[in-house]
Amino acid sequence: MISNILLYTMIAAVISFALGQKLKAVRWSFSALFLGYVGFQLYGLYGQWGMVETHNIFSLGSINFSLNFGITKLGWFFAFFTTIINIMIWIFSIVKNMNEKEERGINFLWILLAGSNLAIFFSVDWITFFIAWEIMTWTSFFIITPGWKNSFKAANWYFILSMFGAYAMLVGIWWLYATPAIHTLNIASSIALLAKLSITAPGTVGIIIALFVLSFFAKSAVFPFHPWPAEAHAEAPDDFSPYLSGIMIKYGLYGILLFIVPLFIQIMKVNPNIAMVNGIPVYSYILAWFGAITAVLGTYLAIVSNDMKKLAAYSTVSNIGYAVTSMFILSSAGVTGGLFHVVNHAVFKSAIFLSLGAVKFRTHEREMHKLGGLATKMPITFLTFLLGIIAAAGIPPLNGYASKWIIYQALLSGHFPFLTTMIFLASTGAFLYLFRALHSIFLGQLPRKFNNVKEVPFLMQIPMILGILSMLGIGYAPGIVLKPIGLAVKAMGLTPMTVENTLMVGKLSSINTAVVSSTFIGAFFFAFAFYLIGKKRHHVEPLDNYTAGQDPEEFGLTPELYHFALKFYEPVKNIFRPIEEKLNIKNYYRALVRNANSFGATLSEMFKLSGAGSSMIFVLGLVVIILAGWML
Amino acid sequence: MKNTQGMVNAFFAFLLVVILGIFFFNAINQPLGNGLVLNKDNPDLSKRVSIHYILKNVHNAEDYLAQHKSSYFRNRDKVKSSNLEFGKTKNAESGSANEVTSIVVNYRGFDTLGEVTVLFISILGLGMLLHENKKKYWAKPSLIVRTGANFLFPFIVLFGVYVFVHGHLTPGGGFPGGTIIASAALLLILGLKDFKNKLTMTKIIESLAGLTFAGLGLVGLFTNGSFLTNFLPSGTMGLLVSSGITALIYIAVGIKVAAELSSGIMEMNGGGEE
Amino acid sequence: MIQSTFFYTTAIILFLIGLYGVLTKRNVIKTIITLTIMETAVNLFLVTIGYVKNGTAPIFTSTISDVHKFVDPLPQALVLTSIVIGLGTTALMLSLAIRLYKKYKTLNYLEMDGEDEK
Amino acid sequence: MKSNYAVLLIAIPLLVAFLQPLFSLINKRLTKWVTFLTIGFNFIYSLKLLNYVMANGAQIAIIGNWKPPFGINLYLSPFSMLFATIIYFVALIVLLVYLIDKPTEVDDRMSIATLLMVMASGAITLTGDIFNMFVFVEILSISTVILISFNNKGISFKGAFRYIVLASLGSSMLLLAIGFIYGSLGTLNLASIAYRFNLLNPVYASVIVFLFMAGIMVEAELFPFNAWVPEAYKGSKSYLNALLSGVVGTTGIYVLFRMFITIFGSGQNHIQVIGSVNFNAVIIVIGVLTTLIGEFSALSQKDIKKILAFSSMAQMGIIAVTIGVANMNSINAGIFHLINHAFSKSLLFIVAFPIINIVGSANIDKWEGLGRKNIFLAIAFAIGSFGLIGIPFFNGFWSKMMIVESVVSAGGWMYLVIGTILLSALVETFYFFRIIFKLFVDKKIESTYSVHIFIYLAILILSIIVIYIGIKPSFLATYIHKAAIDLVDKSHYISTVLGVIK
Amino acid sequence: MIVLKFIGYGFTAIIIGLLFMGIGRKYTARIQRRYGPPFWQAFIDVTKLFSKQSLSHNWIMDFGILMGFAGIVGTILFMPIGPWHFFSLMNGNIVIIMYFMTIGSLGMAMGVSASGNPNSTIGISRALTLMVGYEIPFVIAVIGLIFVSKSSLLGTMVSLQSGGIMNWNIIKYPFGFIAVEMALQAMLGEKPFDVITAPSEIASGPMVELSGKMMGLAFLQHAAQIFLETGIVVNLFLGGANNIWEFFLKQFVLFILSLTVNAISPRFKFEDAVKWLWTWPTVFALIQLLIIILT
Repeated sequence: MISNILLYTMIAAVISFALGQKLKAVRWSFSALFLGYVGFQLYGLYGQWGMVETHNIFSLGSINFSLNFGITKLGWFFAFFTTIINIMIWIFSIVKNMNEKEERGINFLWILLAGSNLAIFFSVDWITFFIAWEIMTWTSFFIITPGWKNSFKAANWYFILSMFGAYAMLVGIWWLYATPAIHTLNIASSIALLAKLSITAPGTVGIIIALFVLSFFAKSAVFPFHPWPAEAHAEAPDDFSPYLSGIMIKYGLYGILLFIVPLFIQIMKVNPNIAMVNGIPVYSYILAWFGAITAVLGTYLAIVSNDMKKLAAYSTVSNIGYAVTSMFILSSAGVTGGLFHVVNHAVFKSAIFLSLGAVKFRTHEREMHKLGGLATKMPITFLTFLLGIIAAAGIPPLNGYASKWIIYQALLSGHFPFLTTMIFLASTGAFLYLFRALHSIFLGQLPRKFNNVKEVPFLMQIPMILGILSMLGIGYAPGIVLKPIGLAVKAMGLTPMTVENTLMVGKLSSINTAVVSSTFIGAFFFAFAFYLIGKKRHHVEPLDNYTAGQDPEEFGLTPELYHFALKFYEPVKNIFRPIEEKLNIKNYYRALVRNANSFGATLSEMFKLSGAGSSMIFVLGLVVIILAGWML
Repeated sequence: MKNTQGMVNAFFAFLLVVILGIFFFNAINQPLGNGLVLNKDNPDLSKRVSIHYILKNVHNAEDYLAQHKSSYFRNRDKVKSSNLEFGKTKNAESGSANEVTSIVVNYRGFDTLGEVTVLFISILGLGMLLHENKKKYWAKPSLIVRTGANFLFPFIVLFGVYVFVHGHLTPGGGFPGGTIIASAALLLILGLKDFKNKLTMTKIIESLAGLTFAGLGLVGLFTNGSFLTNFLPSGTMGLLVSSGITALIYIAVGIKVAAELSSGIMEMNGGGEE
Repeated sequence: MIQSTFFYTTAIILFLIGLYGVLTKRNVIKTIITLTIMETAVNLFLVTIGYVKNGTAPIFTSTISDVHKFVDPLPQALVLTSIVIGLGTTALMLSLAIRLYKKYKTLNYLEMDGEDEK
Repeated sequence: MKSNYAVLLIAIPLLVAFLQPLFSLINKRLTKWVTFLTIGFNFIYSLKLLNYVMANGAQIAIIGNWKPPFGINLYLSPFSMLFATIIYFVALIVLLVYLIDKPTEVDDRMSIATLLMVMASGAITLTGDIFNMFVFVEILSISTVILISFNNKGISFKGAFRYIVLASLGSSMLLLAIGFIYGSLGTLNLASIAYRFNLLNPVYASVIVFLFMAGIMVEAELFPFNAWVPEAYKGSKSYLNALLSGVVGTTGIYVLFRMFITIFGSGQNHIQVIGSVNFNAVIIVIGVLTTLIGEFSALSQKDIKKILAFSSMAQMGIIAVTIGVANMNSINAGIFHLINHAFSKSLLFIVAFPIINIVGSANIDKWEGLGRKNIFLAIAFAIGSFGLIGIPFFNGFWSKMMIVESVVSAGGWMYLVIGTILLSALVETFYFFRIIFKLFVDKKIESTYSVHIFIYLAILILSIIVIYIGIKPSFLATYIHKAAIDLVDKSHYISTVLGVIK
Repeated sequence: MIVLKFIGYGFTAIIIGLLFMGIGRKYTARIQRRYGPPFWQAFIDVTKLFSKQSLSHNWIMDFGILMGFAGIVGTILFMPIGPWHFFSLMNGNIVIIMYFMTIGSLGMAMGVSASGNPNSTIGISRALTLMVGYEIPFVIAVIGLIFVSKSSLLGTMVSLQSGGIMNWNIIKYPFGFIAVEMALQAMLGEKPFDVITAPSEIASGPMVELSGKMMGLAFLQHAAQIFLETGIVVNLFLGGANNIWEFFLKQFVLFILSLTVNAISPRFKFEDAVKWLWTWPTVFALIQLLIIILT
């Protein structure tokens, strides 16, 4: 069944490729419909836990390579939700690609990517997982770089860090396999065996965990790998950014939930002499701190960036930070909160990126200070963005709040005051950059050149409206998502949280989201009653403004000049200026690349020596090898 | 400055060479007793494969693996009882009186085929590299050289032919013989002012000679089931007509080498212009 | 009486001299010459392997048929091959040297510059 | 005996090579076709022999009717035949391109040299005699010089000269090693050497191995001995570089495999420690250094030929590591990777040839926009690099997986080794993706060069192979499996050649 | 019934807030040796504003102001006011309160920045940044309290403090109180943290473009905010209250304290304000937290 779906995906990709360059609309609609079909099939797969399909590829020596697909609760959950969000994004890209220049073969790659996305979530052994992981990496690389130079530089960040991670994972996988006590490629059994091994050989287990964590962190842009999203998300095509941010960055988190978190839980169960902090293994605690640092750093970087897509990308980074921190708390609430936040983030961040895509679709502008006042021109887009940022900031009636609430529950009930502070700091900071984006793009003065901007076509509005509805829906009744999450959490060996459709019960307190939502609505009506008092309001032009008695036009102020958006948070930057250099980890990476380049240049100089020189290398090498050989 | 660098370089090279020298001498002077080492001073040929070449009894050598690991010859006494005699022994395995020839052309004829090929390919490469060479006209040769060349040419060729025809009996063989003939060609180039390069001719000769070598090997393959088999009777050791294809191959090799080297010389003289 | 160690030593020293030359000479022709010295040294080495004290050439004649006195013929066969190979290599190297000289008008390897990047 | 006819693989090309001057008198273009057809014959015949030995086990072909160790024999086993077949195949594809390259005055000589080079490579893989191997190595290196200097540029001659100096140095070392072997063991037959090798004085044995290593690693493009690589590749024509990498390099590595595992080594699982020298470690260090230097040097290059040259070097280094690790899986992996590399790298070199002609430069900065001009070439280049980098479902992926597995399972300081290798692989991935990206940049290229159908054919065949191995590696796996078993089974080798031990 | 209760909560907050504002003005004037307006002046102001014509640039402006007011009023429902509590399950859930409160800020910010006046936008930028400044010490202090009370409900915290002044958190955790009091100063926007409005720099900042009933709503919001913020601190540290009058009294004490500081302080430079908030109150809060963790 699963293999059939994957096979159909490949066939669909080939069909799309065969349809050629001309039939854009047909191809994109076809692929969106196809994805809908996949989603339907996935829905049908619910409940068939434990089903495994094996395809042998080849065996050589003592290794047997085979592809194994199976359905786990976590995997199904991820597969289903990502597919739903994917459909949303693809509907958006139908219009986008019909109206803009489409690169050759992009649709083909998109379908492949969707396939590898499913394959990641359905793989039950490490080889399959790794293959799907790699395919996903390179297809997405090619989607990010549709032929212009900046995008390549940007995608390089993504690609190199990802490949670094992938290689780390590769070593980890084979290390697992090479350890005699484990010697399996099956994910589930490797967890159990590793946990047992941690009693006798904690060092080995630690290194294996580190390798996998490196890989997952690199993919999910956790500190110190956080620079890539800003580059890649910003330069990716506008319809791909939602995918990158909503789905792709979650693979690492999926890996963590699939392997690292259950492993820690198992270790806690079987290994009595593991070093603990606050009831969780010390490694887990350290990793949680990585998440917290990511959250804060991502927030800071988002605050100081002027590019709207970069801002959203850094926001993604910081949200990943929350989820990572929460997951490594290893409590039921922590894992649930992390997982829930992953879903919520996927929803609201794709909504945000879709609305940004819509803005860019109409204005072709990415730097925020050049935009402004679009709210009246593009109301649906504005509303999507507004609700998106409300959700992202974790403000009550929307879905982001529900998961943040669980995360705080987990952190507070697990007694992690400093982690809580970090997360809270990041969360408050989120408010800053989100508002800045809102203001700079949609509020403030409307530049004259955008006077004729219209709302995006209806087909593009559909996914945005869907996004709004799902944000509101999940915010009102988080239980619909939390129940399947509960199944997945239970499969990890934890007692799931008590949830009902609109009620979440935590250790410190409980919350009824429906009541919170209705409170807000009630309060709004209360305020509206006041608004009805008094005279009708009088509408004036935005430029007709209080300027201490001067007419703005008279002293030559155009709307563009009058729009305060550039260097919006200069004071924040000023505060952090002394340590700004140190915060910028990109410089380290750049230095690394530079050094690698010059190292290579130096080495290749060796081959340009004269004829006698090359003989010298020959003989010198021989002598050194001989001497070293005798010594070794 | 440059000089200093050169001195440093030289010193460094010297150092490396000395280290390598120590390495080699260490290898050569390894004491006996700790396993096999280089056989110095009167090597025991019975420990080498060549004893059977000398005795011409490869076919009678006992099953190799049945013997002691360190020796090719189970009974040392057998070495002493050689019954090979010049001019008398008939139908020995390899009929040539010159043991070296018997190895070069017969026992390890395949190597020689490769060797001929090396020469062939390097002359070819030489021709390729120098095909743009313009013909050079030397200063007019003196009378002595001219006359000497004209006079000596047939004798040198004759001597060369003698050397390779007798390759299986006396020192020498195809390679020296061919080289001698090529020196005759060199003499002509030096001695005759209007010497014309005859590259086409040498090419054809060379080709045919090579063909003979390889063809003889193939005939062996098709008649006796093994490449380069000596399918002719080897005759009486020491006679001119003996040793089967060994002699034939050496003649072919001689002709081939002669043609090749001559063409090489002609190429160097300016092959591009014919 | 000359021992075979003497020949071995000579061969090795000759080899090292050649090697030293290869390492230090920047002139193409000199490099070729030193390489030839090395080849000669190796040939000497090979011949020495077959050396038998008071031996005779491994050729049956009407007077000599004592196989016990024959020197080992196999190394001689090897040397024959190796000499021819050396000849081939040298010829090729020399023609390369001619081409290099025509191209760069110099035989010093260090001065052969240009045309590296197209 | 049927197997004796295997010598035709060497005899027929030789015969044809000697005939070629006659053909050239008729027409110089004819020689190209004759060479092509001869290698075609070799390929088909070797394929037949490969299947024969796969079914019937290893065979020997006796030459001159002298039984080993006295005469020279060819050893036909799954391992040697597999590589002979691959070498012939790669050569065949490259010749397909050579056939339609624009005619020159020296085509006759060139086609002879190519023929002899391929013949020599095949012969090296087949031969069972060390001196015979030396002779063929010499043929190989001399014809390689001709191949390099065929391009007729200053840099070609420089590269060729550099190569021949190093090759001569190497062959001197090789000959010294042969001398040492014969002087002590009294034999030149490989099986016989293998049988007696552990009787040697250990110090002495290690000297032999060192010298041999230095000799053969020149061809295998491994680090301290490979200073010729970049210049020679740069000087040579692009498609002929496929021969340098796919034939010369492959042959060199083949010899290392055969000598270090079967002949010098103790066969099963480990190269022995000879005279307190741990040759496993030595080879691994050499391999790692080569990989590191190769990949990092390639990173800083702009010239496609140099990039690919350094990349070849690095891949050879990786394979050398598998030789050093020398457990069963790593040998499997090494053989697999060697085959994959031969295909992918040949593909890349062949694709580079029309691209260089279209763009007019080998500088990758000027390759931008090729995808718009000729999408087929761009995709083919991408396929080749995917194969090399090891993207899933391209051939290199499986072999790289296996390499990592085998090296990691060796444990100990191998973790450091695998770390270095993967770092280099990362670098390689980076620079290949850089090139692929450039190909697809939106830019217009003006060119009138039209790509010949034969080039497309060659590219198509190799691309299909690269992808087919990637999707269905199992068909190759059976061959590799038997080849590896043949490689490590020392006693089987000895008894096949010299007769069964009673 | 619920609706009536709702309206009652809302009006209580507004009236008490406006009263405090009026008294505050009088009090400040007295400190500064002025006569000052009557204490009902705030009511007069609001009435006047609602009767005037109001200008608006677009619907977002109206919507934002409404949302801001609604946010604050909604938050008040979650806060226990003496014996009053609106919800039993979420009786003063501090996490909800802190996040719900931001609706108010967000709405206000959105409304005024939709006006397009740079002065107001600068004000908003400052307000948001300052928010980060004061929330850190505040949250650290609150986390400590949550740890000791093992609940994030204000109601529970209040009940734990019952039984005399010695049980109040202000006595038990004085450092925390100092930190929160400092943060409260910034929350209320009083000097030395009145960088948001800063009339002499940015012409009242966010308020610059508001007029008529918009201004009136903003006024009401401010009043409710004073009520809310002081109320939270009362619940956290001053042991809540048994009846609402006690509660108002405690609020008033806090408010007067803050006004006193306001009356005698100059204004911080903006960056310095944030830095100051991240040093002193944060240090106090951290000390408090460490004490709680270690004991």
